[in-house]
Amino acid sequence: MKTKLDLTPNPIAETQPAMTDDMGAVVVFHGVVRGREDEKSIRGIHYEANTAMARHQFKIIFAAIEKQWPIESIRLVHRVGEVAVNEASLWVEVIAPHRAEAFAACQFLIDEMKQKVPIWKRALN
Amino acid sequence: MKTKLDLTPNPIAETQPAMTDDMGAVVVFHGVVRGREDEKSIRGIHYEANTAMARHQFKIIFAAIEKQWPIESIRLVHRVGEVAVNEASLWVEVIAPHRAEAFAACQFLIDEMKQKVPIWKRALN
Amino acid sequence: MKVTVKFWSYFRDLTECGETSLEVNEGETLGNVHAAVMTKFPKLAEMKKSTLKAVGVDYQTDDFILSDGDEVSLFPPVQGG
Amino acid sequence: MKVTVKFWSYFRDLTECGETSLEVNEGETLGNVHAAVMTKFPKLAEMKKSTLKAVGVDYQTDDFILSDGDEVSLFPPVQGG
Repeated sequence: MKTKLDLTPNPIAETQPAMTDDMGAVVVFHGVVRGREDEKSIRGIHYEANTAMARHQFKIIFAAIEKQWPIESIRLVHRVGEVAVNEASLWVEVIAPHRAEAFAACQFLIDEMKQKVPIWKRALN
Repeated sequence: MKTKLDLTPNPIAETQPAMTDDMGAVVVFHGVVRGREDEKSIRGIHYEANTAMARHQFKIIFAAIEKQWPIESIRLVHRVGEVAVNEASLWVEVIAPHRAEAFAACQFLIDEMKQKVPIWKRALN
Repeated sequence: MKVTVKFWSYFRDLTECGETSLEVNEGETLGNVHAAVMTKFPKLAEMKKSTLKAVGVDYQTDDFILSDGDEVSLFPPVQGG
Repeated sequence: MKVTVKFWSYFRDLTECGETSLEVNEGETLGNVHAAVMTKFPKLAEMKKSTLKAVGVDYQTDDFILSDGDEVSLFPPVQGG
């Protein structure tokens, strides 16, 4: 399974999936900063990451995915620093032979990330 | 709920999601033509649609989604005619406040489509 | 009354035509029209169990009562995606 | 032996510092070091139940035995995505 992981302060520049002959499904998820946090308007969110540990925890999650599903590749970008409302803080792409495993792996990845990857947010008012 | 539906002979030109302030999740699915069908190499797939009925059946599915989940918008493109291996025959984008409903609606849409929307394929050898 | 029956996907190969017209009794059901079509095109009878049936743009069951001018579609399981 | 303890997210606001060093006994556990840190920074004690603990880049439980030079991280529930 190919993986690519970026933790970056830059806006996410989406690129097209790199397909190979036996791959039939691509699931892409964009996590986008909403305009409200706890019912108050905000202008963005500041993300802080424990970068070395975050990379390591993502690798553990990727390994768990590889054990469970036949996934061809995962690319994940998570912003750090300030992200404005309506911009993506997270972008994930999962390529697999069929859609069932692509959806399952993508959701598992996000659920696990939200439990284990040391990234925190702070609303910007 | 906004919807946009294209049944087109042209390659799918993906565009960026149109976000509004309260939307936090975008799920995009690409269904891509694989290089094999029934274990034989193929060069593509020809899709035939009963266009009027397909549009109507998609509308019924969209209405069922709108009843079940708070979805902001769905855009769907399905190719008709010849689609080469490694090209997308289907592209779906679901925008919602949170990821759970975006994933659920996207999967429901594809599952229902595969049961009810009159589109058929023929392998091109 | 008259109904049109359209064939889709490989049903067209089996019937060797895109559509056919039938004169049927007033108030005839979709099921009976399907039966008449299978008599006319015996190869379709082999596909009876997996045949999907629509009138206009909606799926209908065998007890659906047809009207003059209705357009019936008969087709194999769909394969979009 | 000496261990470093790093604070992340709003734990830094509670401690008013990014990290601290502690002299502890050889073979001390992560749980005891956490307890010592809460004594030094009482505001962290209020967060005890929700505190996540790592040594280096791995999560560890309270019975984990620390080594000289280990870097401990204490932080609130994560919020990526």
